[in-house]
Amino acid sequence: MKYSLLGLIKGAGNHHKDWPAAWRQPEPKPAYDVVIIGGGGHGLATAYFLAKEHGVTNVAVVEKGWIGGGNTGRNTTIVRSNYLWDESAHLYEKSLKLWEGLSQELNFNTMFSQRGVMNLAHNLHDLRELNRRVSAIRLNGIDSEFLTTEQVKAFCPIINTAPTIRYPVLGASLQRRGGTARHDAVAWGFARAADRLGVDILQNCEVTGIRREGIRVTGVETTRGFIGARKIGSVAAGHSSVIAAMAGLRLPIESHPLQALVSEPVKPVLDTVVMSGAVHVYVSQSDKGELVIGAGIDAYNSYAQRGTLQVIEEQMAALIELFPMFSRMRLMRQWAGIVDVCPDASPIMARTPVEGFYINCGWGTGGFKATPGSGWVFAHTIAQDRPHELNAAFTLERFSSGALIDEHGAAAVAH
Amino acid sequence: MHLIACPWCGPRDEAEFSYGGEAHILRPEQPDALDDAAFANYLFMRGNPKGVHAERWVHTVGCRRWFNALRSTVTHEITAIYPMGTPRPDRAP
Amino acid sequence: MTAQSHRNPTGGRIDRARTLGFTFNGRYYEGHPGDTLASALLANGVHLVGRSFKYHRPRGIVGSGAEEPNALVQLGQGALTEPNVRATQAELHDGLAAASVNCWPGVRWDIGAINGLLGGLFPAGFYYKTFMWPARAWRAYEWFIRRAAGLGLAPREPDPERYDGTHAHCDVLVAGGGPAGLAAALAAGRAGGRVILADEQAEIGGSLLAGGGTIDGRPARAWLDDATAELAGMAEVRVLPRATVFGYYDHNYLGIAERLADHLPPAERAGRARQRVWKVRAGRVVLATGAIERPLVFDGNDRPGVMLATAAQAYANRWAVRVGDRAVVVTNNDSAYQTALDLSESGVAVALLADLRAEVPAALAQRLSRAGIEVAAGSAVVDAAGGTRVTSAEIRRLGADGTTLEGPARHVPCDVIAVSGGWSPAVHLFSQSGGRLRWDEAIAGFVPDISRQAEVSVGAARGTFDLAAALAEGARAGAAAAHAAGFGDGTATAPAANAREVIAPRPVWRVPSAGRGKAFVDIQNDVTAADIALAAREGYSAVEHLKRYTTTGMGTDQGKTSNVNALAILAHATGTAIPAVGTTTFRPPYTPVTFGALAGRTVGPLFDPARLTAMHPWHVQAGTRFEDVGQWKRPWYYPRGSETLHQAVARECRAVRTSLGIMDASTLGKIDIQGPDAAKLLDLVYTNAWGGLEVGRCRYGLMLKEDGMVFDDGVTARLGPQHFHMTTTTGGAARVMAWLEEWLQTERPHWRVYLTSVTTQWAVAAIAGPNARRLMAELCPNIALDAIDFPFMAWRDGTVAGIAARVFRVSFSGESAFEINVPSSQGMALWQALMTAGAKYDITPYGTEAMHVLRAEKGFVIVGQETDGTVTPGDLGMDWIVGKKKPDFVGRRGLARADCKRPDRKQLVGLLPQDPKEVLVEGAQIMADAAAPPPVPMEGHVTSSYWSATLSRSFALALLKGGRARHGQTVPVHAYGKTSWAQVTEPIFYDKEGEKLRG
Amino acid sequence: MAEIVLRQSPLDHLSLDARAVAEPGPAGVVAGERRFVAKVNLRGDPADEAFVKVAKGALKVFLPTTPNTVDGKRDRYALWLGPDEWLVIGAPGTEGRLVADLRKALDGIVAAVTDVTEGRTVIRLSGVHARETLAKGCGLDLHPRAFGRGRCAQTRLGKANVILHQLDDAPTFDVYVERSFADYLWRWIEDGASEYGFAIVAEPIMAALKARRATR
Ligand SMILES: Cc1cc2nc3c(=O)[nH]c(=O)nc-3n(C[C@H](O)[C@H](O)[C@H](O)COP(=O)(O)OP(=O)(O)OC[C@H]3O[C@@H](n4cnc5c(N)ncnc54)[C@H](O)[C@@H]3O)c2cc1C
Ligand SMILES: NC(=O)c1ccc[n+]([C@@H]2O[C@H](COP(=O)([O-])OP(=O)(O)OC[C@H]3O[C@@H](n4cnc5c(N)ncnc54)[C@H](O)[C@@H]3O)[C@@H](O)[C@H]2O)c1
Ligand SMILES: Cc1cc2nc3c(=O)[nH]c(=O)nc-3n(C[C@H](O)[C@H](O)[C@H](O)COP(=O)(O)O)c2cc1C
Ligand SMILES: [Zn+2]
Repeated sequence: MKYSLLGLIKGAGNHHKDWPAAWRQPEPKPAYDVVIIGGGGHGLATAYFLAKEHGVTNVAVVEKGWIGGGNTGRNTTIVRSNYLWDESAHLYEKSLKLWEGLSQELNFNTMFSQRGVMNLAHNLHDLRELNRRVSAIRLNGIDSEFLTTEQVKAFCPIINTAPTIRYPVLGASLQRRGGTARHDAVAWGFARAADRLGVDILQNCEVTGIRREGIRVTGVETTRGFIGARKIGSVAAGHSSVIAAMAGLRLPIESHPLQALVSEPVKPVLDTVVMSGAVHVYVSQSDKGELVIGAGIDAYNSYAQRGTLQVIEEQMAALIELFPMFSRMRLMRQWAGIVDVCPDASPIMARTPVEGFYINCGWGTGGFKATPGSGWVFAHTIAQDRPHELNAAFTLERFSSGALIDEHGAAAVAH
Repeated sequence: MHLIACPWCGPRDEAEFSYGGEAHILRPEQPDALDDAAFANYLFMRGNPKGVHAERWVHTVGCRRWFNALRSTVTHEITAIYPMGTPRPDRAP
Repeated sequence: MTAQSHRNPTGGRIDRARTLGFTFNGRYYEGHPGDTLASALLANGVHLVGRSFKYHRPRGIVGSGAEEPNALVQLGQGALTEPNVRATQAELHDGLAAASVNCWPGVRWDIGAINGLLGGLFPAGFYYKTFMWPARAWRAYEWFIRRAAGLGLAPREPDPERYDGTHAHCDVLVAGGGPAGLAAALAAGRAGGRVILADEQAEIGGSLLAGGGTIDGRPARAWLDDATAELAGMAEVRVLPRATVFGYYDHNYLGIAERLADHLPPAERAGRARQRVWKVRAGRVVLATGAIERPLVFDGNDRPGVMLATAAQAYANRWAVRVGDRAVVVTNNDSAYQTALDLSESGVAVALLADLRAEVPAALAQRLSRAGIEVAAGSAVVDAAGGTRVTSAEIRRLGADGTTLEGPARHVPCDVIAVSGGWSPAVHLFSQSGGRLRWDEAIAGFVPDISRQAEVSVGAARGTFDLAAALAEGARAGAAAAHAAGFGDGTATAPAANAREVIAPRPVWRVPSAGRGKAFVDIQNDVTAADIALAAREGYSAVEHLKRYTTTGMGTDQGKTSNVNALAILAHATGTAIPAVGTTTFRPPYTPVTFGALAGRTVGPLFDPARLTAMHPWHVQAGTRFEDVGQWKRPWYYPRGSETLHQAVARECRAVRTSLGIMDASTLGKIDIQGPDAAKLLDLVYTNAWGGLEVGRCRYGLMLKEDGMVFDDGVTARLGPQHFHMTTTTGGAARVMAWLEEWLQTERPHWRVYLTSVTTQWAVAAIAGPNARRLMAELCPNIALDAIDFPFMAWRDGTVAGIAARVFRVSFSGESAFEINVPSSQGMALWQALMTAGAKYDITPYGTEAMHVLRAEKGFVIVGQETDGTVTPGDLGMDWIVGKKKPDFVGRRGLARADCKRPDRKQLVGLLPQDPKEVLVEGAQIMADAAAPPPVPMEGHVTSSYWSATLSRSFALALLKGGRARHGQTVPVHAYGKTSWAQVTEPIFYDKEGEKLRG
Repeated sequence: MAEIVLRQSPLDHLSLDARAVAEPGPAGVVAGERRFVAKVNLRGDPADEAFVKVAKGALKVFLPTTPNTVDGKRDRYALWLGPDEWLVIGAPGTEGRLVADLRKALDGIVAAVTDVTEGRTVIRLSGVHARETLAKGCGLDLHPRAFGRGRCAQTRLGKANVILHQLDDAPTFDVYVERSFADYLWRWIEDGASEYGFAIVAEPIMAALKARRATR
């Protein structure tokens, strides 16, 4: 049943009794052409595009818990494509273009809100880096602007741009096409659309092993039994190393907690996304009214989705430095996700030495924005058994050759 | 805020320490002898286990000594602290 | 002049001797010390306090404490305003001003109520199904949606109040100061342990404050007074009222938010911190956080006047407030019987108690009937009628399985419906600690099961509702916790108390509907039972999906009263058992915590240290503009009069090139390296060879990461055969120190080398320019200064202006230069002496900007500006510094990887803009083809770009693909819509032979 | 031209002396700067008998081997910083001698002697609320059962790395801080202590107060 205002009006007449399940809850089949491990946004998008773009519909997405319960369901929802290196810029821009029509494509309102993403510069080094990025991004055909301090103030009046603060705002870059989206809706929308195309979404189905014959995969062991597959795509974010180990691979990945928090909901007060590296905070306001605030990763490896107090304290200090008026707002909830961090802060979407085993991981702290794009190129990679040109550089081999795609943003070093 | 028992200074807040990643990754005696893949294995590839992790810490703000720890990446419980250069206490030698 | 129409003349824990005036929605009311805003409003007969989130339905006060889902107000005005405060937790003070949130124009007449009429259009998740056409219109829809959502208003001014934070340690932390917590604290305290007892309320006592009962044969409240007095007398016990334990983190680390001044009128808060966050490391934790009563889910259960039974009871007993004139009590368990009696005693006519259970407890029923209260067994309230206040309750008999209704409807007029749907132990902190829960059928609630940290739950928090048992549990836990820390023998005696009847609830999660009303589950977020059923139908049947799809439990109360009802209704809808549905994850904070309190004093001037050099006061006096480099404040340039940056820098550069400049170079990192293996360490971490460096000389070194990428650089001097002095970049000092220490301790533990940071031991003034040596000659009698005795890249000890100094002949400017290191305390004296003596050469202080220009003219790179973690020495044209014959150094193998050997890597070049007046934008990109449409292929970028006063033209450094082979080419450089052309050159523009700096 | 003051401490610009009081009265916390205290960093192997013996001979002070303790006399003592690292403290102006004596004595022994007098300054903090003031920014357990007289620790205070040394049960603490952070830390302490009543005392008074307390 198509979602529409008309449908809602009809539903109002009969207590909304007729809305069908958004996706089926099927029993696992003995085998599929492709098994996708991980029912996050990336996995579900991969399945959707496999079916839609490549006609591969005999696909299962196996999810150990509930779909969207990983990082897809716990991120700060920032979407942008203002990346430095060509490889990244083209990939994220493809993704951003997909975002721009996603609600209609999926017939599910993902609330993609292009309210702009602003990155603040607080010292001369920041400013240089910012110029470098903006210049590169614009030449790549992606929108990006430089804002002076006064323009920052005009665009977002509640930021403290006083020159007297510890790290004054010296300028900013702005990508107006960037913004936020309703994270859960992305998972659900892809799930529903994939389901319509015949994809089986298997929840509460944890992959516990990968079966191989020689160097070829033959299927996955799960808590719901063995499921055969000629091709397996691992899209397990924080758990990528665990899955890879089942296939006998080691990855250049470490899993870290990344924290976020929300305030109590208030009426609209912040109409854009503000990010600051030097003062270390990023914040936006959700449509429901909470301030959504992101932190940095905890230093240690962890699979526990637990928050810590010290990170939140630092976060609040940084927030108040930039927005002194938020001091009397209150923390409503804090949480953590487990992100898979690559040494060069860029993802891996590639074939592996194990035949039929593909990995999509390493999105670290920033892969939500890539959800549609990642699914799109990964579906191509799996279906064609070779990468699309947009993900050709995001290989495992780059760690041997040294052809890294370093998106750390130049480290803050200076004489 | 983990509570980490520095072998010298005793239990201190995690904020006093720096994390050093996976332990027992020995720098090859002759790096030149490795091929690119083997070198990448040393430099980048990590076990990243879900469960007990042998890892390195340094008491940065305190005595500046490095040491190893076994810590669960699931519960964060620290079950052993042991000197650099000694084998994992939970594995047979 | 208002009367507290519903305040009883006696009883309660309020101070009638003082009257406090306050306003709500602009109207003046009065209350007393001891009141909360909620109790004071109710004392004045005010029930209607706000409008609901989605449907804007009139809403009242539901609870009496932290559990309150509904009565949220905007507190205070102007800079002191605070949104979404629970009226039940706001202590009354004189002059308090509160207003309803989320309604316009007012709480009685709210335009948003139209949403209620259109309610059918807005089932759970309706927004996912619409607002998609046309695609571009979303931001317009969103504009309206955002304004409709949200609750209160964010402050618009900086917060004038201060906050504080502190660390604390204890043997036993007791969360919750009810009978169980008090017993625990007493037992642990008596044993001698260090105890912190924190309770979120203004007064310690928990349920004892509102309930009756006897302990040790005396009224419970008398025992409470004794207990608090005894605790106050224990030196090692700290009792914190108004202190919410909000988070239970790993390794027994807990956060407590203490409200220090919120209960005072603003005038009395001056000078005090408003709130303080305690960060507690506890040996053992006793969780005595009590239990939270659940509402019943029936149609119209959100009308003002429908409230939790314990709340009604607490208002009667603790605040001497009659919550209405005529009440109906509805319960599925024993506890509300006492409520009915207490209400009746307080002067509220109790029309009837409806008990969902067919079999009612005989003894209790008898007591009620003696008090003239009818008990309707097997019955429920199925609808509450009314608008801004409930006017009557519809009572029906329940069928045997609880899903049907029987018999005729009875409409009982009332203005209060007190409900008890059973109890949920407050397992929030336990669950945050990582503990596992278990569903307990007997109490129909989740209780703590398996602990993961050193904690124990006691009393109602673990489902022990009997007072005597709660006291005993508390005492046992307190004694055991103290014993574990080495205090006492682990035993304690508990006071005796009168036993209470057991709870024995009959769970009817959704009271059957008699009509078409809305039955609310999450009253704050307007989630109805029908919404939950819809979500289940649509497949959002995982409890976490249910939460996110319907927003159940996502409000400011985090579902304290609603979550269990919701998951039970979900279980019913999906035919699953409640334990299989499970709970959503409990997360900190228990109740919302002020951002300012979490930041504590780390704001404003204390946000981050500004590191200052010994000469800093001089720079300040000179009107210097500073640059932030890491935490350091470095002089950026020294404007004279109205000079711009550009003018000042040109003047500063000219001074250095033509006469004499002086720079504060104190911030460079400095590491003292001693030991027999010191040279080996340098050989390992630097690319070049160090063994042959003579004492008295220094050398430039480049440090790489293992991947071969440049990491830091600096000059290192040999002070003795086994003694070196290393300098690092300003920003890299701590990193390099840690790097060396790591290599020593983890890879080369047998090497005998000692490292000591001496960054701040030395103040450094660098003087540079053709007159530098002349000035030195005047001030420095004991160092031979000619180029042979004191060659470039050498150091000497001596005195400068009478101050013991170590002088380095190094140059980052390309001029003849001396870096004079003196003990920091004499840095200022040195600087002043140099300024005085240098006056004849017009000695000119120069900042980092001029320094950058000067070094760029020489083609010297800055790590972090010419490099970004992806640049090798070869890329910088510095292959000369990479020891080809060294068998190993950190980064050597990395450099040998395929990608590092590509000929078309980006390499450092110079750029001379075609227009010599144009200073290229730093960061501008070099295009492969100026005519190409986007995406334009790019070949590199400008890393440094300046106006050179010396060359009388602009110039730049850049990283350019295959750049070394492209000298002479002209390339297009682009930034911000402007393409400029520049000629590629060697990256050195001044004194190529280096005669000046050596001379 | 301002008069040239030969030696300046990193807190001189705050003119603490001008604000110092002679009698702190009821202040819960009193503080002042101990300027130019001699500080020498000593490294060596405590298992090396020769090193221990020679160091003791040169210093007239035992090098403590119990972590986080201090050994010595009133104006010459050694703080344990690490298993092979000590901070030797002496009266102002003695650092040159100390370094020379140590270097000479340790000639031929693997050890390192580094003058760090100038790298840090010392803020002395005393009074019934000194502990609470420190607790605001220091995660160490400073309770007498856990810390106490004669204990030292390298730790964090606010956002500065410090060495804490407790001198008596008043309690009195010496806080060693890198001089570039001294301005920050002083302000931090003053802000944190303000609620308890805060008084600044000049150095000689600090010593006198300490002596008086000791005799009580
Ligand atoms: C706090 C936080 C803030 C963030 N903010 C942003 C942001 O603002 N912008 C942005 O672009 N990105 C952000 N990110 C990153 C972003 O969330 C992730 O990169 C992205 O969501 C990853 O999507 P995914 O589908 O790959 O992973 P996930 O959504 O994590 O999905 C992986 C799935 O795999 C499942 N799985 C794991 N192991 C198994 C197994 N053995 N069997 C079956 N299933 C398994 C997991 O349960 C999970 O559902 C943030 C992340 C966090 C944690
Ligand atoms: N139906 C019943 O019979 C019933 C139900 C519940 C409670 N009770 C009564 O409660 C008694 C149990 O006493 P108890 O001590 O276990 O509970 P309690 O309710 O008396 O005390 C709990 C205290 O903890 C505080 N608290 C809760 N969470 C907190 C937090 N995170 N931080 C700080 N403080 C927090 C509460 O404000 C309260 O003061 C029983 O003996 C019984 O009399 C009875
Ligand atoms: C963008 C965003 C907004 C959120 N808004 C709310 C909110 O309004 N209320 C709430 O209780 N939680 C909110 N959360 C947090 C979730 O409740 C939850 O904590 C998070 O998804 C992590 O899941 P977990 O806590 O179940 O592990 C939000 C999360 C995100 C990512
Ligand atoms: Zn230590």
